[in-house]
Order: sequence, then C-alpha cells, then structure tokens
Amino acid sequence: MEQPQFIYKSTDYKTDLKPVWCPGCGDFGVLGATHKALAELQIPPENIMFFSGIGCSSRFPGYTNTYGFNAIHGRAIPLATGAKIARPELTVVAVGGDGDGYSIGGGHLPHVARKNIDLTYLVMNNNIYGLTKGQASPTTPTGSITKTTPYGNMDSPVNPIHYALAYNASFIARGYSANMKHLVELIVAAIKHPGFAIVDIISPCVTFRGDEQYKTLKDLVFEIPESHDKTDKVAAFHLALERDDNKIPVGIYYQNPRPTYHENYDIIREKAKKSGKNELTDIYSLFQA
Amino acid sequence: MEQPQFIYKSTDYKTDLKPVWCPGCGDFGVLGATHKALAELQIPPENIMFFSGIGCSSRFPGYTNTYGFNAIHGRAIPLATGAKIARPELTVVAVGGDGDGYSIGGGHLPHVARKNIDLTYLVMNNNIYGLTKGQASPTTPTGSITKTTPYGNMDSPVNPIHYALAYNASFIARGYSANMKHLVELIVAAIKHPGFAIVDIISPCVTFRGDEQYKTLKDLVFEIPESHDKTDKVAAFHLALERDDNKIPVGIYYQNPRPTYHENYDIIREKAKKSGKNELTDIYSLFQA
Amino acid sequence: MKTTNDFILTIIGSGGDGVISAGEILLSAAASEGLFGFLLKSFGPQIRGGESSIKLRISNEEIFTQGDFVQVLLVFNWGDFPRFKTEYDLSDGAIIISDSDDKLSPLSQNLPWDEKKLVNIQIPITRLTKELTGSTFNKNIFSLGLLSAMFNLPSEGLHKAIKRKFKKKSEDVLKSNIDALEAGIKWISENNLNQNDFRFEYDSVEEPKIIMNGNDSISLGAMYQGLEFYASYPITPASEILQFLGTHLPKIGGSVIQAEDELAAINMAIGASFAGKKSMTGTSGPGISLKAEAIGLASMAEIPLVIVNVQRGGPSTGLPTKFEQSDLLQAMYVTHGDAPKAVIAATSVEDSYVCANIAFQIAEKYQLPVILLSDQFISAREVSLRPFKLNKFEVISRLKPEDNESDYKRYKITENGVSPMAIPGQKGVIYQTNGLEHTSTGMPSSDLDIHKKMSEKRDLKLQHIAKEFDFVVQKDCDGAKIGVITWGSSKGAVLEAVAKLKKEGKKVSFMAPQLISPLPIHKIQPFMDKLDRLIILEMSFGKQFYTHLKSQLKLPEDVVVYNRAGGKPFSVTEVYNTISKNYVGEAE
Amino acid sequence: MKTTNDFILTIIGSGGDGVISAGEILLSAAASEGLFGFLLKSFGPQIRGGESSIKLRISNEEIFTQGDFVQVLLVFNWGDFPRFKTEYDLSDGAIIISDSDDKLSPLSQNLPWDEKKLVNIQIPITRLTKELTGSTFNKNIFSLGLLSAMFNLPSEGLHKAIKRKFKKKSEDVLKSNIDALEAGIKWISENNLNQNDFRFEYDSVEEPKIIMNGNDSISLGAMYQGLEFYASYPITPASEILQFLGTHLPKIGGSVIQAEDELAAINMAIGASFAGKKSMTGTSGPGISLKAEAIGLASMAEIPLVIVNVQRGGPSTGLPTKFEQSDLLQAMYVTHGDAPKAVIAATSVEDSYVCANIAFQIAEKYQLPVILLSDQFISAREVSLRPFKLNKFEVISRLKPEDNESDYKRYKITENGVSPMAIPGQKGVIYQTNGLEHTSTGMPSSDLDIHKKMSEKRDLKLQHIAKEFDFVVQKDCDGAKIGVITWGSSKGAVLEAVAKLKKEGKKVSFMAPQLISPLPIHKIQPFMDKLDRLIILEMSFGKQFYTHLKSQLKLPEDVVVYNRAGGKPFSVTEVYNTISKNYVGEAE
Ligand SMILES: Cc1ncc(C[n+]2csc(CCOP(=O)(O)OP(=O)(O)O)c2C)c(N)n1
Ligand SMILES: Cc1ncc(C[n+]2csc(CCOP(=O)(O)OP(=O)(O)O)c2C)c(N)n1
Ligand code: SF4
Ligand code: SF4
Ligand SMILES: [Mg+2]
Ligand SMILES: [Mg+2]
Repeated sequence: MEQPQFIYKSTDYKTDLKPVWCPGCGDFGVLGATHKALAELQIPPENIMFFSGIGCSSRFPGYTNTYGFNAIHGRAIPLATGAKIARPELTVVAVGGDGDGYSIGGGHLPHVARKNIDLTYLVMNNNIYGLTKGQASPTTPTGSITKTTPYGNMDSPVNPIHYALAYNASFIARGYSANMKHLVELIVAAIKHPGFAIVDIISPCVTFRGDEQYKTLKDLVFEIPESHDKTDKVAAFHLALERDDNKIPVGIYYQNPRPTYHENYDIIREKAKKSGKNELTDIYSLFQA
Repeated sequence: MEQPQFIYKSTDYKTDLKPVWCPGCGDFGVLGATHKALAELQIPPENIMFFSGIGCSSRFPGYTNTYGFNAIHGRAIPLATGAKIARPELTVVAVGGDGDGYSIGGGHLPHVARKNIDLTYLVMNNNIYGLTKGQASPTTPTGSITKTTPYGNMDSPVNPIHYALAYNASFIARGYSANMKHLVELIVAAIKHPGFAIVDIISPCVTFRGDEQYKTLKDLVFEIPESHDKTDKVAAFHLALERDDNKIPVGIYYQNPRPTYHENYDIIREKAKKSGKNELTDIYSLFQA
Repeated sequence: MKTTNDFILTIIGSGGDGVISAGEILLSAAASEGLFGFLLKSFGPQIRGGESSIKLRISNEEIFTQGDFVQVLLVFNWGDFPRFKTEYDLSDGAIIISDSDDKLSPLSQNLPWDEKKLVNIQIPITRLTKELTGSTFNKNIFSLGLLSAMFNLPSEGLHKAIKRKFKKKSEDVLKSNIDALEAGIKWISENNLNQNDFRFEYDSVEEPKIIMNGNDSISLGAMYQGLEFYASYPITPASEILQFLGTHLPKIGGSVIQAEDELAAINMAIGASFAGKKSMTGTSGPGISLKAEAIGLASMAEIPLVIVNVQRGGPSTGLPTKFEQSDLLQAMYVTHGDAPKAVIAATSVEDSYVCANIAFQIAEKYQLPVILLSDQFISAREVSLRPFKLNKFEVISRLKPEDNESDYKRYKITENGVSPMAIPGQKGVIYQTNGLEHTSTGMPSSDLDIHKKMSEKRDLKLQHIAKEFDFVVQKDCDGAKIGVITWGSSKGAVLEAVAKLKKEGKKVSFMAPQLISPLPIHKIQPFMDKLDRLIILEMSFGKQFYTHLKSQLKLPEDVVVYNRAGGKPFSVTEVYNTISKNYVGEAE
Repeated sequence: MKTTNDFILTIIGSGGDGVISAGEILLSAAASEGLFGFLLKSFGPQIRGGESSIKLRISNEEIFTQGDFVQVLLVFNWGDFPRFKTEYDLSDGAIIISDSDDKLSPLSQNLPWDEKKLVNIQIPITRLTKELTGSTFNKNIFSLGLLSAMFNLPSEGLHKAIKRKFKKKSEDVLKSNIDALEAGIKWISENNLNQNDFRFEYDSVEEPKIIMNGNDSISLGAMYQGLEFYASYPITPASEILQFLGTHLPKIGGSVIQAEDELAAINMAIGASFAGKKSMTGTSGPGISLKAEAIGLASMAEIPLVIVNVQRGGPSTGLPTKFEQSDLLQAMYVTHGDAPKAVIAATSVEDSYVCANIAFQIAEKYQLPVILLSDQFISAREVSLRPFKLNKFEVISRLKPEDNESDYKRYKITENGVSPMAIPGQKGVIYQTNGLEHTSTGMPSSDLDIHKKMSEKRDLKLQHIAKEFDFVVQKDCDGAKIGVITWGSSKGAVLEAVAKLKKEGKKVSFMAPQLISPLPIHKIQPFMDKLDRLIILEMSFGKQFYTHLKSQLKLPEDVVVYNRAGGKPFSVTEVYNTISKNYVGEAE
C-alpha cells in the first residue's frame, strides 16, 4: 500500500504544552516556522530528535511533538552529535539561544562544524539572556544597558556568520523570526543539507530588549541577492561584515557540501573490518601470549 | 640615577629547570625566541606573568624566569584574563598547545579576543597531542594516522587564523619555531600590541609527528609580503585560506588596534563613580528603608 | 476581634496586578517604621506576565522565618489561585479578601471555609480603583490602602515607601499612587470595615530597619573584606551578586567580569588571585559542577579564593527557582583527589554578611578555596532587619614575603601549612607554580615523599581552620536530653520552633554549624555527647547533612533524621511537630 | 644456591636501552609458557628519551601484586639509578647486574651492599653485544639472553615472544634479535655464570596465559555488553580505552569519537544513549570533574550511561602517571543535588572485565549513570593471567515500551523506580525530556509534590541495586577477630598479606566491595559485626574510604585506618606489618 504524500500537518509537530514564552517573543515565530518546515519535509515525528540547552529558546523541544531533550546549558551540540552518530538514519536538530550557543556552548561549535556532523542547528539570537532575566549575551550590541552592563556594554558582539565560516561549516544561513515564509525555506534547506547546517535566527526578546527591535529590524533586514555565490567563502565573509548602513542580509551565506562525518565513518568501519577478524572472540584472541 | 638601557639579557629570563621536552622539539625554539623577545623589550622579569594549561608546550612557564602558572588543561586564557584585569600594569602572556588552545580551551578564545584583553597568546601548534603521547589534535591534517585515528584522521583541521579573524582579535600572526629571528620579531610585536594578540606558531613534535616536518616546512613557509594590508580583514581571511601550493605564509596577518578592555573598564569605573557615593558605607546606606 | 503583633499576608494575582511591588512597598513601609519583615515571592512558569504571589510577615519582634499560616489572603484573580494553593497554608479564621469584579467566586474555590472558619470579604477592587483613581493602573496601591486601614498596617510608612519607590518617576506618577493609597484607606473607614481579626497591634518599635536579601549581604561582606575581583556567569538564584557587584564594585576600584561560562569565571578569579587580588566567583549548583576542576587547582596551587554557591533545587537543572539544601556533599567532594578546602554555610541574610567576611578571612589566611553556601531561600527573601555594623570583622590578607627575601620558597613547610605568597611585581621572589604535585619551590615532582609531605602541608591548614574559625550557632539548653542540629537557612524555622517549645517548658538544645568543613568537632561532639536523642533536620532527600555528620562525629545512639526533598522551606509547625513527636526529657 | 618459584626482576636504563621492551618480551615469554606475570613500568619526567625502568614478577602460582623485593636488578646505566631508587626495594642477597662498560661503578652507589649482602655481578654488556651481534642495538635482547641463562627464565618462551614482537618487521630484524638472545644465553653458559641464587624453578604450569592491562579489560567487558558508542577525550591513564576501542569497536559496528573536551564527550554519550545505544565515556580525575554537571543530567533524565574513571594521583593535575585512590568520594558526590548513581570499583585486571559488565548491567537495567572506578595501578600494569570466559555474564538491555503503547509515560512510577524508555524511531511513544524536575510524562514542573515523588522514584533504584548487584570480594575466616577492608586495586596486596598471615596461623577476615555505592550494607554490616577490630586500608591521604564506610555503616569500636598519599602501591610487607602490628585473635 502506498503512503499518501502528505500525511503530516504542521500541527502534528506541536505538543499540548503551552510555551512559557512572553507574548510577542520571537521564539514563537521560530517554533511555527519549524513545525511548518517539518510538515513540508514530511518527516515522521518519531524519526526526529530535538536537543537544546537551557534558556527561553531552549524550551523549544517541549513544544515540538518529536523526540526531544531540553538538557543543560550549552550542551545541545554535543548531545545532538552523539545522537546523530548513534542514529544517522534519524533527523537531528539542535536548538537554543545566543548565550547557550555562542557563550557557554561556544567551544563545541568549531568541532561539530569541522567534523561536518549531519545535523541542523537553529540559534534563536535575541542579543540577551532571556531566561535569567536580562543579562548581556555575546551578541548584545556595544553600548547596550543590561542587568550586567549597567554602564553600557563595552564588548564587541560576536559575528555568528564569521564564526561559522571560520569553522568550515558546510551550510550557513541567517533568518528572521518575523519573516515566516523565508524562515521556513531556510529551515527546510538546512535540514535537507547533508552535513552541519547552522541558521542564526534573529528572534527578538520583547521583555528584555524592548519591542522596538521589531520595528527597526523590518527596515534593516534584506534578503541576500541571488547573485551571491554561496560557495565562495571570502564573499560570504565579506557579506557578513558589519555594514555602514547597518543592514542585515538574511538567507544562505554559504553552502558547500562535503562528505559528512557519518559517510566518513562508514569508510572507517570498512577499513577496520578489513582484517576479517571482527568478532569479539577474534579481538579477545589478540591477547593470547 | 638613570637606569642603563639594557639590563636584562635573554638568559635572565631562563630558569634552571631542565625542559622535559624531547631533543629537537620545536618548543625549544619558541622558548628561546620568547626569552630573546623579553630581553629586547627589557621588561623586568618580576613584571611578567606567564599562564599555561597542560601539554608539553604548557610546561613553558616553568622554564621562564618570570611569575608563572602551569595550570589546568585549556584554561590558560581565562587565567591570564583574570590576571590582566587584576593587574593591567603587568605584562601577561598565555602559552600552550594546539589541543589546549583550540580543543578543550577553544571556547574561551572568542571572548578574550572580542573583549580585547591586552595579553599575548603564543600557541605552539604541533598538530598533535604531545604530552599524552600522540592522539589527534584539532590541527592534525586530514588523513594522518595517530593513536586515535588508526584508520586515518577524517576531520578537517581548524584554521587558527580564520578563528582569530572571526573572533575579531586585534593582532593575528603566525610564526615558525625554526625561524628564530622572525619569531622574535613577531613575539615582540605581539607583546607591544595594545590588546589581544595571538601568534600561532608551527612548532614540530619530532616524537609523534616525525622530524621530516622540519624538512618540508623549510620549503613551505614564506614571509607575508610587505604589500599585505594588515588592517584588511577580508584580505587576511583570503591569505589564510588553504593554498593549492600548500605554502604557509608566516608573519602578521592582521593588526588593527582598538581600545582594550582595561581602557574601557576605566571609563566604566569613572561612570560608576559619578554618583559621588563611593564608600562602602554609602553603598550600605542604599539598604536603609 | 483578635489582634496580632505578627501579621502574615499573602497576595496572589496575574501579571499586570502589581502583586510583587505591593509586597515590596509594604515591606519597605514596615522597615521604615522600625518593624521586622520577611518577604517571599513566587512565580508561575511563564517568563513574564504570568501569575505571581507574595507572602509577607511583619512583626515588631525579631523574626526568623516567613511564618506558617497566612492570616490575610488577598486574591485579585481566583484563576491564578490553584497554581499557588499548595504553597500557602491558611490560619484558622483567616480573612480571604477578593475582588468582587472577578467572575470566579471565592466560595466555589476548594478552600476549607468551614473547617477553618475562613472569613470571606469581597470588595469591588477593580471598579473602585477605576472610580476613585481614574484608572485601574494602581489597583495594587489602592489595595494596600484597603489593607492598611483594615489591619492597621503602617500608613505613614506606606506613604514613605511609595515616595521612595517612585522618586525617580514624575510627580504625577507619585501623586496618583499616593492618591490611590489614600483612596483605599478612606474607602475602608467610610465603609466601617476596619474592625477585623488579625489587626496588627504592637507596643514599641526600634529604629528604622534596613531591607536586604542574602545575595546583597554576601556582596557587602566580600566588599568589606576588600574584594577586588569578581567573575561570574549569570544563573538563578545567584545572578544578583554579579549584578550588585557589577554596579557597585567599580565604585571602589574593583573589577567585575561576566565570563563566557563558569569554567572561565573561576579560572579568571584564580588568575586574579594569583596576581594578588582578593577574588571571588559565584554561581548555583550547575555552575559549581562546572567549576569542579578549577576548585582542585586552587587547592593544589594554594590560591586564596571564595566560591559562592547559592543553592537551588536539584539535581541537574532541577527546580531553578526553588529552595533545597542538596549541594552539601558536593561542596566537600566536588573535585578529584584529596583537595583541602573549607565550606561555610550562611544561615540567614544577616549571617550572609558574617559568612562572607569569614570566608575571605579563611581563604586569605590559609590560601585555599572556600565554598560559601547560601541558598534560594536566603537569597530570594527580602527581609527588614536591624542595621548591622559593617566593621565588626578584622580584614585579613594573605601573608606575603619581603621583596628579595633570601631563599624564598613559595611552598615552604611551616607549622600551620601556610607559606608566604609572593605577588607578581614583587622583586626577587619570583616563582612558578602549577597544579601538578610540586616541591617547596613549586617545581613539578611525582616523588612520593614530596607528595606525602605536601599532602600533609595542605591538610594541616584544615586542622588550624577548625580551631580558629569554629563558628556555630548554638543554643544549649541546660538539662536538655534532646537536641536539634540543622544547617543553612533551615536554621530560622528551627529557632522559632525551639523557642515555642521552650515557652511550653520543653528543653531542647540547638545547633547550626556555619563552618561545615572542616567541621569544628571539638564544639559539636560535646554538644552531641550530652544528648539522648538527636534530631537532624535538612532539606535534602539524600540526607546529605546526616551523611556528613555521621562520617565526622560519634552521633548519639538515638538519631532521628527529618528530611525531605525541597521546593518549600520548612515551616515552624513542621519542625515543632517533629521535635514534639520525638521529644525526650522532663514532662511538664 | 637458593631457588625461587616467584622471581622478581627490575631493569633500569636510559632512553635507547630498550628497558621497556625487554620487560614486555619477558612477560610475553612467561605467559606463553603458562606462567603468571606482573609487569610495571616507570619513567622519568622527560617526554621521550629519558630514563625508564620495569619491575617484573613471574611465578607459576597465581599472583596479585608486583611483589615487594627485587631479587635481580639489572642496571644499564648507573646514572639513571637515583631517579628510581625509592621505587624499588631490594631483597636480601639480591643480585645486582650491571654493565662494566658503564663509567659509574656499582660499588660507589648508595646501596645496602653489606647490610643486605648484595651480590655484585658486572658484565661488559655493551662491548659483548657489539662483539657478538655486530652492533649495540640489541643490548636489551642480549641481556635477556644473559638473564635467561643466569636465572633459568623460559628461553623457549623468549624465542616465541621475540618472534611475536618482530613478526611485522623484516626477517633480518627478527634474526638479529634471536641471534642476540642466543648469544647472551651462550655467553653465560660459556662463562659458567648460571648457578645463581634466585634461579627460577617450578614444577608444573598451566595452559598459556593471556597478557592484558586493566584498560583493555574494561573495553572488552563493555564490548561484551554490547557497547555501541564511546566518546572520550585523551588523558593519562585512560587514553588506552579510547585507543583500543577506536581500533576495535568499528569492527563490530560501533562508533568511537574523540571529543573536543570531556564535557562534550559525556554529553555525546548521553545523546547517544538517549538515541538508544549503549554508551560509555572514560577519563581520569580531571575529566570527571569536568563531567560533573552532565552526570547529574544523566541521573535526572534517567539515561543509562557508564563513566569510567581511571584514577591517578591528585588533586588537580597532581601526579598524572602515578597511582592513588583519591577520587572515591568525588564519584559519589561530584554533581549538585540529590542525584542517584552507582559507583563500582574494579580490583584487578581480570575484575575490570567483570566490573565493566556489571556497570552496564546496572546502567541499562536501572537507567542511571554508573561510575566505574579503575586506577593507574590497574591500567598500567600488564599481567599474564588465566584466559577467562567472555560469556559468563547476561547481556542486559534497558526496558522499552511497545510501539504505540497506550498512555505511555516515560517516567511512570513503578515498583523498582524503572520505567520503560522509548527509543527514538519508535512510533506512538514519543516523549520529551529534560534536566528539570518533571512529571511522569516528562513535563517540567517545580511542584513540590512532584519533586518528592520523583526523588523517591529515582532513589528507589538504589535500594534495588544494592540488593541485586551486591558484589564484593569477601574471604571470611572462621573465628577471626580482626578483619581488613579495602577497595580497588589495593586488594592485591591485602590478599597476599592475608594469605601470608594465614600460613602463620593467624585468622584474618577480608573484604573489598566492588559495589561502592549504593553500598551493599546487608553484606558488609554482618562482616563488620563479627570483628573486634577493623583495619581500613586505602591509598588516600584524606581517608576517603574510611569517611564513606563511617557514613554508611556501624563500624566496630576499634578501627585502625592505614592510609597514605599515593605514588606507589601498597607493598605486601607494608600491609602484612600493619595487620601483624594490630593483630587481635588467637595467638599461635
Ligand atoms: C551551567 C549553567 N549556567 C547558567 C545557567 C543559567 N542560565 C540559564 S539560561 C541562561 C542564558 C539564556 O540565554 P540564551 O541562551 O541566550 O537563551 P534565551 O533565554 O535568551 O532564549 C543562563 C545563563 C544554567 N542554567 N546552567
Ligand atoms: C581536563 C584534562 N583533560 C585531559 C588531560 C590530558 N592532557 C594533557 S595535555 C593534553 C593535550 C596536549 O596537547 P597540546 O595542548 O597540543 O600540547 P602538546 O603536548 O602537543 O604541546 C591532554 C589531552 C588533562 N591533563 N586534563
Ligand atoms: S524573556 Fe525574552 S526571550 Fe524569554 S520568552 Fe520573554 S520575550 Fe522571549
Ligand atoms: S612529545 Fe613532541 S611536543 Fe612533546 S616534547 Fe616531545 S617533541 Fe615536543
Ligand atoms: Mg538569548
Ligand atoms: Mg599539540
């Protein structure tokens, strides 16, 4: 019996749990876009795993009707890595905030990227620590007053696109939570991409960054033109530099597939098996004097 | 009474402790170059602090007659950061290996760089874990056989220059331990640079990478031409891309000073003091009902 | 009409109702009138705009807990009530005030109306606020006016508190709030609703109080000892230390840095201490777990360092906004190897100042990491308490060598394990150190004799600390056959329960050691030895305090452990019942 | 001429001398002849090319330690001797062989020549090797020939071992080594130097042995239980597990990943276990400290996981290549909160296989983290031991729900605390989990009743584990009034000391629990209760085992703790003397 082509609606990816998010939080948009993307991809919910750290945004897996794990702060990436290596046939998505991903969890990013683990990472970047009520995050703009920068933030914010390029991520995009349609496209492309895909998503925190962000962003965000060569790293690096007009390109900055970790590891398994002695008893016999 | 201009010889920066390093280890070159650089800078030994993590290279502080701390794996940068913030008037140098700095300690790099802490970081990059006897490091070339890659390393190695650029480090250089004169110049420039300065130094591990590295490197390493614009990030990014001829540019890739953390923090202290109520008793009085 | 000098109020409402600020204003009012107060807040799971509640206790006598039974419950919105139902116990005859504009009826709530003879008072709060103040914006302040008149709560203090609160806002805002307050007061007297049970009456009061929470108190204690460097990563319920110090430490020349994670934070603090500055890092349980390795480094390299753990419910992320005392054994054994360190537990807001001072004294004098345990219950309460003297402690700083001291050895073996620590910049006493085992000059060594000698050196400090800093809260009761021992913030409930028993003529001894490790056995063992029965009281499902005491002392034959998983602090009644049930000693 | 069936040899030399491979070849020779062997290696601080030494014990009876007194000491170079002087004790009449080509003289060494009646034999080893084999390259093999002939060491076995060792090298290399061996043998018999004390004589031997170290044994145990995922970060002395599994696990379909740090490693393993695979991570003390937070996560989210800690000398970086048992309390209390987990300690190489199996059985059956403690002394020794059966253990896997099970609840309350765990990919039993406190369906909750219920659920498992997996090494001696308890690799020395005492007619009971936490009290308490005096033996300056036992059991009135800082394992003599000195019981 053939399966009908569209069996999953976006609501099939939604749980009953009511989000703890503030009304107007950008994360609602990301959640909705993700559910839509999954429906578009028609991946059976039981074949998906979501991993997150801690933060408002990291509550995400609880609201998504797939296997999910809202774990500890900063460790979404290694958790997802382990899960994907264990079960390469399943779809793995890591989600979380700018603090979770670029501060406490920042040390894991280079390695998931250079190993090209085939998973998708959605960062809800709100330039603040939401859950802990408003401290500076690594993406908080210079000069901003937050609970931990009472005299103005003096650090230069991180540039997630530059990070991802330096890490040799094979798919790098930026989205905006209020551009639902575009965001759905990006998430679909990211999940489809074989290898590590990061989507940095501007997702305003209305409570601790005010909601004028929505207003200004509307005019600042623009889609990356078709003419941009997605396989040109230097061009992508250039595109992601801070601009004099403060505008923010959204879309795919870079995409250049290469063999994934899992493909490479299959080769290693083959190599390892070449001796032909692949039973535990064979291995044990190596200890005989 | 005026002080004579050259009071410290490079041997004044040397301790009596005999390095545990293998004969021929690249780290000897880095150690010698550092002692020479310090003598060139004529910094009194008691005004210098060295910090390191764990590794062959991290034994460095024990061999340098300044205040020194060979601490725990991966934490040279935060230790040095704390020390520098505490004592901005002293010279602070962090040293260590590629594993220490780009693997376990990799999460600290973005932040020391974007905060522009005024310290120098010398990475003895030997593409291997030396001290633990030969496991793959994040800079181990693809394909290499090591103790943990018995079937060949399948990961793409990190590009430290790209990292540093993405992190907005204000001074980025690469050196080679066997080019003593050039390396001394780089270390002098790095220490002089006001702000975070990283020097990635190719420092061969003869024991676990073989000593043919010295032979091949001789022909691969070349000095970055004068024509390179050190303030151009995109040019630096380009220069650091893997090259078809496998050649490795050494020298300063990027240098672009901006206010240091300490300068900024002085401004914050001034702002904080504006209320004029700066005694502990003033602060305590805020609790009066 | 029953009056009280010990008034307990709870308010429950939705996001916009201003419940929290009502509680804060009332506490501030009480403090400015010289009353003692104890305020707790509680929130639903929503990040913002969700339901919230407060519990406020006011008394003219010193109080140590939030009190058990709510006498007056004000509910703006019965829809929010179920979330908090298990958090608050009602007194017999408690007065339930609610907004008659709410569509849900108080009587249809699952409340012990008959059993506890609750009194139902409904007032059209929303409508009245609108009518009398022009908008519903100041509903909370209007309600404070109502409560003030109904229960004789300090109205002068309320005026002051409102002025204080809105002093940075416009005149208009201030005036409209004062108007709302007065409208509330007036409405009650016009409607003759001011003769209620639980009217607050008291004879005399002392000088005005201060309002403080545990985190501020720790910060002040550290600052008094000369804190110069604080590095931390935000985490509930410890973030306020970072925020307070971030605002105030730069004023006295110090530095505060928000690190990229807890590992960085503690290593920065170690770096700063190595460089010569008094340093501290602070966090909660998950952060301590991340600092485990560096705590061992500080122990091995003998770096003075204070590490604050404001405990919350565990394990893992656990119950981040709730109280528990379950990081006790971790504090002692978090790092690998035999790594001497000291552990101190603060028992109250006031005591947090004391403990922070002593933590620094120990850290600096003995050059080792000191873990200062506080908890959510101390940090998140706001209390009105007697102003205390800042300068009651000696400021202790680490021992330093002279410049150019001959034959300087960083880890010289000494009588008390402490060796002078050179400060970078000092001439002629340069040294290099490490986290490896090392000789007296700091050179790495894996020689077993050196390891033995150095293990002894580091351990020696503990013996001296236990004697020199043997501070405990102790109330010996002559002839008592039963004693209660507890630790940390659970002290408050025990103190009140023991006082209550004493009034009934029961003899109960009491102890709460602030120095948890090394345990001052010479003080605690004699306390135990006098008892027939010991009750150990702690908020840890795993009985961590019991485990610790058992491992360090000879406990009486007869030990009763009263423990439970956290979430809600012990009530006085709970402790009272536990002791009563197990009481041994003279009958009355 | 005294002969022995228990031969103890030490070789000391410089970088190029081939000391280590000489030891390995001789061990291999012994094993192939069916002898038991025990090889330890020791190095100077240089990374490469520095001095090194071995101690090898060979016997035809089962042995549990490296033996105490060196009977034959071969020194290539007296310049290297001082570094190892404290590591090796010499037997009375020990034979000191050295290279007469060395410019330093044996007699000028600070050795107890007279006191111990040492025998000085000097042979021009370097010159002879050169003369007889054409180069000095095979000095070590030539020396093995000498030793073989002098002390009747298995020469057939040596031939085999050399063939084995060089089978991948060219024919020439192999032949030159065999020639060197034979040249050595021949030279001794030609010079009539083969009638020495300590000649190795034995009656019968068993079948050929296997040669294994503790890390390999753990790896095999895990593989037998169906390990599918291993993530780790290199660290001495645990790296060999990563290296062994990295080579062999892919052969049976599993995956091994070298993570960027220990935090990543354990979280990867948790992710893999969540995804349905049997997972393990391994490290040493510093790595455990870094894994602290995630261990709590595994406990809270009830993730089956085995965490290996191959202990080394602490605290901090400590003595990375030396032995110590000082991570015991950390294993239990490393993470914040009340976080149930199990702790198992392997006592030998063979036992490592057992313990790895049981660690997985517990982790999978009870869905919690299990810490498996080994140590440098187990992992770095190489022993020749009886081949063991792999399949003596049941392979236990976690309980899973049926697909589409109705009303599936991930954390359903059950009689033993274990609830079925759905595996991603399973239909109709999808769930979301977290490290927050949660309801039976996994929904976050900070409700205190739920916290209580779930704390109970998680704790319940421990009670079942203590009963079901109560494995201890126990040798009760009828009528013994004294007992010795120890743990981990110190077992070996105690076992031999007790056997020696038994031969003298002394009655001593003995125990070493492998299940350290939850402690199987029902087995250990009765053991204690029979004793007048208990000796607790451990290699921790901080008396961690004593602390643990005291906190969990009722110890006899009379307890003697024999402990010290690590660096060197207990000798049998040390233990024997300790017990003898404290002996109570029938006199002979
Ligand atoms: C180890 C640890 N440190 C700190 C915290 C406290 N904490 C929880 S979420 C968070 C940051 C949240 O910021 P972000 O990741 O940007 O998520 P957002 O809430 O903004 O979506 C912090 C610091 C924690 N839970 N665990
Ligand atoms: C927390 C921790 N994990 C692991 C180790 C083991 N270790 C010591 S040095 C090292 C890596 C050394 O490599 P690198 O930093 O490149 O220095 P190198 O020896 O090559 O100079 C490792 C894994 C440790 N000491 N501490
Ligand atoms: S605090 Fe900010 S990030 Fe968190 S839920 Fe509210 S709006 Fe969203
Ligand atoms: S192992 Fe390699 S890095 Fe270490 S000292 Fe030897 S040559 Fe240098
Ligand atoms: Mg954020
Ligand atoms: Mg290296």
